[in-house]
Amino acid sequence: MAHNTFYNEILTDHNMNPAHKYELPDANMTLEGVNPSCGDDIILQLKVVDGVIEDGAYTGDGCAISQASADIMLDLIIGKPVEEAKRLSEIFLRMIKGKITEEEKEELEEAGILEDIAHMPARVKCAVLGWHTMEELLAEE
Amino acid sequence: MAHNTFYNEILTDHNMNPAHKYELPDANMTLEGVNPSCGDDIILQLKVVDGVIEDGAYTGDGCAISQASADIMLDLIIGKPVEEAKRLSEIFLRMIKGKITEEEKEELEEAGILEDIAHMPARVKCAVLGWHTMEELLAEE
Amino acid sequence: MTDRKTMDDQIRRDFPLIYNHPEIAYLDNAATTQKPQMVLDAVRDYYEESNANPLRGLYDLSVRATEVYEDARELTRAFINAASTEEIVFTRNASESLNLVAYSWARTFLKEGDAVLITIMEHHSNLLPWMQAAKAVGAELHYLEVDVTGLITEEMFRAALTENTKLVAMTQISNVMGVQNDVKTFARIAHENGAVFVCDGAQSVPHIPVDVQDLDVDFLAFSGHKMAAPMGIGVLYGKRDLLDRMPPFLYGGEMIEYVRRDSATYAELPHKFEAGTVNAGGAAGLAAAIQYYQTLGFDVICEREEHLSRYAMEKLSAIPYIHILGAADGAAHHGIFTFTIDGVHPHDIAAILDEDGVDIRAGHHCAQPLMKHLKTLSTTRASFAFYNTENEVDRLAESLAAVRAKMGYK
Amino acid sequence: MTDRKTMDDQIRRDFPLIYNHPEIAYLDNAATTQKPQMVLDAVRDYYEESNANPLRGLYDLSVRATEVYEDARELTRAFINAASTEEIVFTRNASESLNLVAYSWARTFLKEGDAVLITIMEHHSNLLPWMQAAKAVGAELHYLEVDVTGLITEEMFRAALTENTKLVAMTQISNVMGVQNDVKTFARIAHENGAVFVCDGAQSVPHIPVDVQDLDVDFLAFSGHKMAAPMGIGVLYGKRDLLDRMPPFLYGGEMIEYVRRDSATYAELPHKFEAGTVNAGGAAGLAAAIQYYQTLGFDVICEREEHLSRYAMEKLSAIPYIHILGAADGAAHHGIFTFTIDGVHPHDIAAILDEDGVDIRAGHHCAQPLMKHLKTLSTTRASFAFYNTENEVDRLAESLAAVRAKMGYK
Ligand SMILES: Cc1ncc(COP(=O)(O)O)c(C=O)c1O
Ligand SMILES: Cc1ncc(COP(=O)(O)O)c(C=O)c1O
Repeated sequence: MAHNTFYNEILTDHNMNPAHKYELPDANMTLEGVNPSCGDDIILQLKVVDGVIEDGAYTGDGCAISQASADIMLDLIIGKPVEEAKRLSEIFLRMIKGKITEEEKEELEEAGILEDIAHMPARVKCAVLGWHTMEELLAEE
Repeated sequence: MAHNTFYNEILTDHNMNPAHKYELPDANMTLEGVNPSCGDDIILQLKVVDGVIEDGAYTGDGCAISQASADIMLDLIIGKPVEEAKRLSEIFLRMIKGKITEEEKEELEEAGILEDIAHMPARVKCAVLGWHTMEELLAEE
Repeated sequence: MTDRKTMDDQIRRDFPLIYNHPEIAYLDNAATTQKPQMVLDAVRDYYEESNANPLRGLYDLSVRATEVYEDARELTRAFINAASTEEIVFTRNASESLNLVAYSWARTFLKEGDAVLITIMEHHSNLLPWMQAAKAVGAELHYLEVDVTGLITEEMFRAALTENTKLVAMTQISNVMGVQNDVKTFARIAHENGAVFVCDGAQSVPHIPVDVQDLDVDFLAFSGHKMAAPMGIGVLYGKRDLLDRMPPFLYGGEMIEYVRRDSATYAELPHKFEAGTVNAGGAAGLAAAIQYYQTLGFDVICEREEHLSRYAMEKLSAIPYIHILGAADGAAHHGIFTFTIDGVHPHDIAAILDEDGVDIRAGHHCAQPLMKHLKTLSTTRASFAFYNTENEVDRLAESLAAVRAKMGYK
Repeated sequence: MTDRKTMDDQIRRDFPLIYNHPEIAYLDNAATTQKPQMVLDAVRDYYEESNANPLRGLYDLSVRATEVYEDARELTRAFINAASTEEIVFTRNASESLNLVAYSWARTFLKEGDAVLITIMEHHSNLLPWMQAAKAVGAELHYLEVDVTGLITEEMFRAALTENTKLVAMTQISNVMGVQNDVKTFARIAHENGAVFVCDGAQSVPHIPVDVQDLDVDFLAFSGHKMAAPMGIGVLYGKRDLLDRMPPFLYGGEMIEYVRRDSATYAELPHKFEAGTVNAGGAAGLAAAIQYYQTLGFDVICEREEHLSRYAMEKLSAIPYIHILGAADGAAHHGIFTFTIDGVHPHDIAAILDEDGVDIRAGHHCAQPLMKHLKTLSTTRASFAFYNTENEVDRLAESLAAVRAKMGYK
């Protein structure tokens, strides 16, 4: 049951040097997501034009998992159509429940490193915070 | 821990054929004693003249132990001075707690058969009902 | 017959107290049951391998403790077929479960002039909480009367409802007469009348399959200790939309979302109703007990208990001077036989039987209004579980047959 | 030093989970403790030799169960030096004990315009029940503020009281800062002010000798599971004259005297407050835990915990970027160290330590108002019991020292 490598370089790097952690001036969609039980907090901003996520960013406070997961998510979905982002998010959330195939995992690219969170139930909420926030935001369309 | 002989002849006889279970027409003291938890109920009547218990009787409902104990008590105390009855009652109540000498037990005569009630905590209240009622009654003097 | 005896032996071997004490015929199962080895092992195993404060810790041991606890909830959900684990609240016992509903639902949603309907056969735990809640809000407490057989017909139930009846609380199986109430029908009628239906499952869940969705009751309360689990763990099932609208009952750690100086918001179901450190050890024991029940199966449990009931009715009713409360049909008793013997006080009966190693209960069985209604102060009760045997019924009957002679009757 | 190590080994051998899992450094003792063999044995022994429904049965087994249960009460009484067993109520946990007082005492005796004084360092379980009770009766909830060391002086306490203060609820030891409040002095002052004093002993009873008569508190609440006993059993001590005047809290079996259709009278103390089937198995475990404490002795327990506290303070404060809440003096912490590390979220700290087998807690520690007051959202807490060792402190310190590097700091 050792998860010796959970805080690996990809994760810590996204946390320490996030690519998308700033305010997005030309965002046209914004939503705050909060984990009441642990205080994680993310404000997700997207710029969606003609059904495509042209840009995205986030600000917030929280553990490395919640912050890095949001950053990794933005890496994955920026430039993709909304429908594709929703599809990937669905795969990601299924991964957390331990129910995806190897091919699906590959589609998630770096987000695949969060697979083992399934063994850390207390952290699942952290890992999915950004993704749930995005789903809610895109559902608003 | 077998108390095989607890319902012995002395006990059952006092229960089935009580010597003192009736209403005492010339009683000058009457008190009802009740065990709320099991419903035992005794109305004790005494005729006390010049500090001597000249006569006594009881009526009531309850288990064999409560009824026989009252009958045995009256056998013991009728004809005795109030102070002597109080003294015997004190010995009886101490016996139930398992703290008397052999000589003291002999003073209690038949009441000594209730000694083993100490091993049946749920029945202690039944055994002492009559005695407590008498103590209260005599304390009123 | 050999089959039954073999099964007897197999089952009894699972229960250390019973197996190691053949001198005892334990027939007070409606009060509490004995515990199988696997339940005791599960509790011990929890403390030796997984103990930590569940729900909050981020470390492995706390995760394991949480799993044990939440797995027990899922097993419990499946056992009574609740729609969701959010509807399963762990409490200390059935009494606390019923108090939770009385404090949180009844005191919030009942108003002056409303009526609460209970039956005269209720256990004090399904009576006093409603009496007090009714008093607190100015509602009335109505009793549905029963005759000596304990049967409640649809007609009787309809007649007892009024347009003001907003809550009905009823036991599924009486702890005195063993009679089973047609909870499914009564819940439907109560709902048509706009009332919430609380089912006291303390005596039913351990003995018959209970499906809360099929019965469509709004709340169901039961205790682990009456079904082979340890003491200190009980269950409240509640329909999610009702639980959702109810305020918390006990306040403290684990049941909150945000706490500010002057206000607070509360955790999601079911945690909203579980204040303070939970009883994960007890839940582990309850889970094992449910697994024990599932392995044995209600087919077997019901068959055995029904057989014992018929057999006991046959043996007991042959004893002179005995009067058994409730139905004449043994199978209708669900293992519960409450009786009196002419001329012998129930306490003396129990004490004399104790001298023979036969453990039965005497008193008011926490149902004083019923006792009064049936015009008796106190009675004696033998109650069977699936691990009891014909031989124990025989011992009971023999002991009882001798009671009057021992008391000096000729 | 060899003496200490020998003692370490002796003690740890008593705790199966600890002894069988040397890979785990269990440092979340303020949340719940591990259980010694003799406690697990006592629970099992109860179920294998004495299990029945206590208090009512007339047969031997029920008498034995009653003895186990009431002996536990007597041991508990002696442990906190209560005047009488009537003052010892068994509950599920400290939270329930506090809710009992809040429902039964506070909602009965507090009036509009009265004030309840608590401190900002209270655990949610000693905060929310008062917040709700105050709201229900229209009383005010006042907070006594503390600075970062957590110290409450007599002056501060006097200043926080008003003539309307009718109830003071205070923890004896903070579960966040480990600071000990001078409950004896504050109880005296509260009494002079005409207020009732409720002491939350959840973190003190397991760690220091507590004498309720010496402290002269009116109520004391604590949990078995934080002092080596099983989960599911807690204690409320209350002064007899207060308990006597309080209405019951939970209603049901075992807590009554007479029940009539529309009214009831209640059993004597302490049974009046123990509705439904009691947790005799849990009480057996608590009794064994108390005996374990008594055999080891508070001399040894306090010496060991104080030693660990000093040692931990020395090791932890040497780590760069760490900030420890509360006093600078290790001994003032009673084994509780709550801290932050710059740039690393507490949840990540706990998760990284878990990877090293070091079990600590992260979060708000059920004290959100205190966290806010101290201007932090969430912190990390290591908490020691007498069975912890220097070696475990070393493991904690080493793990913590590596956290920032693991998170990518250079
Ligand atoms: C100071 C304090 N009070 C009360 C409690 C509540 O104890 P329990 O969760 O056992 O009810 C705790 C434990 O978490 C505590 O630390
Ligand atoms: C019908 C019924 N309801 C409720 C209860 C209360 O159960 P507990 O004492 O476990 O709370 C009992 C058990 O005595 C019972 O028989």
